[in-house]
Amino acid sequence: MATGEESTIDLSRLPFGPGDHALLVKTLGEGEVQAQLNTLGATRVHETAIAGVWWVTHCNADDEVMVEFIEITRCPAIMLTPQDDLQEGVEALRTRLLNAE
Amino acid sequence: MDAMQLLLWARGPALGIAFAIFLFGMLLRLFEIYSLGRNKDLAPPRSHSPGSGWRTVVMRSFSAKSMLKASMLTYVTGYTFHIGFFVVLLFLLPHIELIRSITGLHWPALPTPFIDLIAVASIIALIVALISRVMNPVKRFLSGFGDYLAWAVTLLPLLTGYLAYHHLLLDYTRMLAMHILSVELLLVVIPFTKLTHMATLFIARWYNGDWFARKGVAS
Amino acid sequence: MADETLLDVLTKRGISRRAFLKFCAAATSLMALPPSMASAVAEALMQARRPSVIWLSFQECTGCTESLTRSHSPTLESLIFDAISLDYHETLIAAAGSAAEAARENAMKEAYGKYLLLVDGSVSTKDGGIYSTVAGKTNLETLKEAAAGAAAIVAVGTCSSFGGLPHANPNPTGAVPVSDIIKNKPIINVPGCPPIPVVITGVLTYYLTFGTLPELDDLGRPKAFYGESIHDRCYRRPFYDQGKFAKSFDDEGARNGWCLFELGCKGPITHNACATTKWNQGTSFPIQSGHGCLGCSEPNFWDAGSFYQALSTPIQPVTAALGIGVAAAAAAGIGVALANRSTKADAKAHHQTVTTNDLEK
Amino acid sequence: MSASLQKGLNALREVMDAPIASFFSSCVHCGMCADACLFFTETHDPKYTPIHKLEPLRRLWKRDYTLFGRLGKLLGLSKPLSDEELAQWSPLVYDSCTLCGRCSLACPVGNDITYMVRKMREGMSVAGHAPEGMISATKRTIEIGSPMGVKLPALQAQIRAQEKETGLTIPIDVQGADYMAVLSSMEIINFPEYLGALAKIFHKAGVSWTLSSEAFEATNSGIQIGASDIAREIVLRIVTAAEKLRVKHVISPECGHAFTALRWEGPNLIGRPYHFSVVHILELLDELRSAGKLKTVGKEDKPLTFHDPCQLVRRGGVVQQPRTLLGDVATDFREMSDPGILNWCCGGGGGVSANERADELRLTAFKRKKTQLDELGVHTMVTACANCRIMLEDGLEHYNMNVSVVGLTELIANHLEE
Repeated sequence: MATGEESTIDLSRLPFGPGDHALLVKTLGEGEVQAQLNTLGATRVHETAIAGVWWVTHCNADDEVMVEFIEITRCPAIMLTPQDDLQEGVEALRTRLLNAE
Repeated sequence: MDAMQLLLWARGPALGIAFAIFLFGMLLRLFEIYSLGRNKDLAPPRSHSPGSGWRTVVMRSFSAKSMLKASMLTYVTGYTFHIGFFVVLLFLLPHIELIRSITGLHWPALPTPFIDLIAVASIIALIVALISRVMNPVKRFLSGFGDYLAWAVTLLPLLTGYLAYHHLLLDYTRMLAMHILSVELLLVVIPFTKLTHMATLFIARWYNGDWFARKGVAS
Repeated sequence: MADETLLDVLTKRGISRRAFLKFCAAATSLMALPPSMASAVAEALMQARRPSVIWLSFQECTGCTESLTRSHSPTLESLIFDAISLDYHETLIAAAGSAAEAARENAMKEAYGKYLLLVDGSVSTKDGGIYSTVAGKTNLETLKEAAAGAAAIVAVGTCSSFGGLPHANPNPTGAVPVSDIIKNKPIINVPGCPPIPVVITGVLTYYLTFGTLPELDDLGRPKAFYGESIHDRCYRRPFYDQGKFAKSFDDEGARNGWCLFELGCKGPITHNACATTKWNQGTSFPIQSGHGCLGCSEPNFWDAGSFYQALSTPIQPVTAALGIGVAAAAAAGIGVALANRSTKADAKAHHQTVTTNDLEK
Repeated sequence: MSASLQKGLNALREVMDAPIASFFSSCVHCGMCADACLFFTETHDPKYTPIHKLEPLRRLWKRDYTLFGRLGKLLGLSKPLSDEELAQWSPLVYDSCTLCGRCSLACPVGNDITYMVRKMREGMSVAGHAPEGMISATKRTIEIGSPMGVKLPALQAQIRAQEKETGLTIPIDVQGADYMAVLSSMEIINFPEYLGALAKIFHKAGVSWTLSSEAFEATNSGIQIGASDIAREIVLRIVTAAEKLRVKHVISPECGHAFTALRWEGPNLIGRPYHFSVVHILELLDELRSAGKLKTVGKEDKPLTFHDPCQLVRRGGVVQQPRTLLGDVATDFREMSDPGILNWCCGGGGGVSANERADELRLTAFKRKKTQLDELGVHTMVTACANCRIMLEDGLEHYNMNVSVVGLTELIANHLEE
């Protein structure tokens, strides 16, 4: 908290026994925010009931879970708009507005 | 010789060799003992006697009070080590499985943390016994290379077993190999040191008990 | 094709930066690296060259190939799969016969010194390796030839890593692992029978990303996946520690998920990632399904005693040895018994009745 | 004068048997036999550790009777026993061992160390390493008939004296009597009252008994020195005389090793069971008492204790009888610490009393008995072995303790109903 340091836990590295995973999901619960990214298959992000504890699930094209992370952060990096996309965004907006009418 | 090969050798041929030498040495000693025979006792034994050879075989493990007082440390370390050693050997599940695979006999195991505690007590008893063997004038006077060798080969299995169970010092595969090899070393050394007592003491106690019993004394 | 960087491939496919970030995060997890390494992975992936890969199959059962290919049909990894240019794989290649041979020659010539050589199956060496010959050329020659131009070799599966089933007693073909033949090339052993698919791709991704070998243990296995034993990461470990063991495969203990030590589990001496990475996308692994670990990622596991006998039991029955011991004891015993009796009889014979004169010198 | 190392080693090879082999295979050098032996507890000298006294015998067993010992001998890895070594071991095997048997009771692996010392003496004696005192005592017994040189006339004089004293006739050479009594020469010379006590008791109890002019000496220095052939000759005298008189029982007197020699070793020495039974005087008194033939009157009022003679109690099994008998004649009977079969030796048995070389060591060892007596604070110490009595009196005098020593049979006789 003090240093604002963020950390990520790779769930696929933990020796879950049967039922442990579901227990973790239940324990952390659901928060206010849910998001879905469609990049190389779906990526579902939601803030758990504990503020600052985010659950990020990357799936592939078949919606099979590839990897799951628990991120302790104000907002998972994957959600933020990449810096370079912003520049490209400006031109894209200008051209889109030009062709709007 | 990587850890796995060492373990496979220890669990395989080495175990056979060790058992063969152990059995050879112990049976040989039985031949050496019984080949000498014993004169029949012509003196009529007492008609009824509180003692017997078999009684002494069991009861000599328990000391008379005054003997206990006279050699308290020897008794306490002796009891702790021997009881500990046999509880660990006979009630830890992996050992029961080993015995089952050779003899077919098996019985319920005791909880592992309990065995672990007893192993520690047994190790401590052995270390105290060594200190006593070196410090006590009589024991030091009596002791030779054989005594210290017997002590070392007896301690090693307990120590390596403890380290293996707690995954200490070496990785488990190598430490388990060390544990099994140390047991094999013990087996091989037994017939050539005072460790033969594990079998011959029952013979000795029977003879001793029988003589005392014929005279009407329970020993 | 082989000199493009991975990023070129991705941008050509119109992959967004977020997609690339997702890809790096997944790759980091795949390589069993801590999530904090994701940025370093991204860094490396930027300029990672797409290595050419040649897959040679020798005395193998195609289990490893199946393990890698089938379970990862069109998924994220397939992207990685596409990222490497698999130039030669006997099973997957469309061509056959001399055309297939030509394809391999060509692949080797083109990326000579730079391609990654993947091998599954052990190599027969007895009688010059005649027992495993393809198109008139023994696997031994093929391996040496292919290894010469390889930048690094990945031995996929216990057969190529440690000799596996063909190497098991009595090993008629003189099967040996790759590391016994090739001494001058960096080799990564990825044992398992078969290895976990994710582990194979993880190792490939690592090499693809960083172009170097991951940290290896004394048996040449990546520590990221083989550093710890199954036992150390097994969720049933508390039961082992308490001494709660299943006695049969469907007794009360087994149903309660107790430790399978008594049923032959070799977890304690087996180094692999089954307990964490698990199989079939993290669904389960042998112990979780109620069966003991076979120790399939360790050398000579086929000869390490019954899969259903506890780890503490001897590999082969000791009854023969006991017999020898008893026989030898009987022979020596009778010998020394006779000697003892004669020594004692001799002493009795030399006994002169003792009188008071015999008490002083 | 033909003792030799060769004969000694041959004797040791001859006596080796399965028990000894099992004992040497079992000793774990735990030192507990030392804690049970008064020669160690009172000197704290490790060389008096009982099992150590058998080191030469162990080496001979190892070299001659084990496969690897024999191989070692062939390869010259082990040194043979030397005469110097046996000489060096003589004080350990004789002076510091009364064959009391306490170590055999203490040994956790059950080694009968006393048995082995007895066997080792078979070799030591013919190797010429028995103590001077014991050799001359043995010679006197063989040539004169008793270790103290007592001849028949001396016995007859004592008989007349005791007949005058008791007014009773002491039968001698009576054919077909039930019991034949034998005496230890110490009783004839030091404690003639024992003979009078017998006369009074047997007269009172109507026991038909006799002495034998051909065999009145009960002691057997043969078994103490460790020469079975000599022991056989000595015990055969009693057996022949008893079988000639056709008695039913022979009474072993108040003497420790005499009981062991006659009751337990005799049949094995002569190679056949006797045609009579051997009964210790205390066993007989106890039988008479329970048969109501031994009424006593009055009790000793001063506190007294009982010293258990090792050969009679621990090595003979006569444990309860002395207590029952003392119960009738004592009000304040106090058991010593470690009573009965765990008793501590008087320090003089097993031939040590005849071995002047051991006198100083014996008196040092007596401190164990002194400690027991000091704890108890008794006026009288009763015992049932003439040799013990002499050794106890000698010790008490040495440490000027005023405790009087009396024989149990004598004590009973003094309390007989008139």
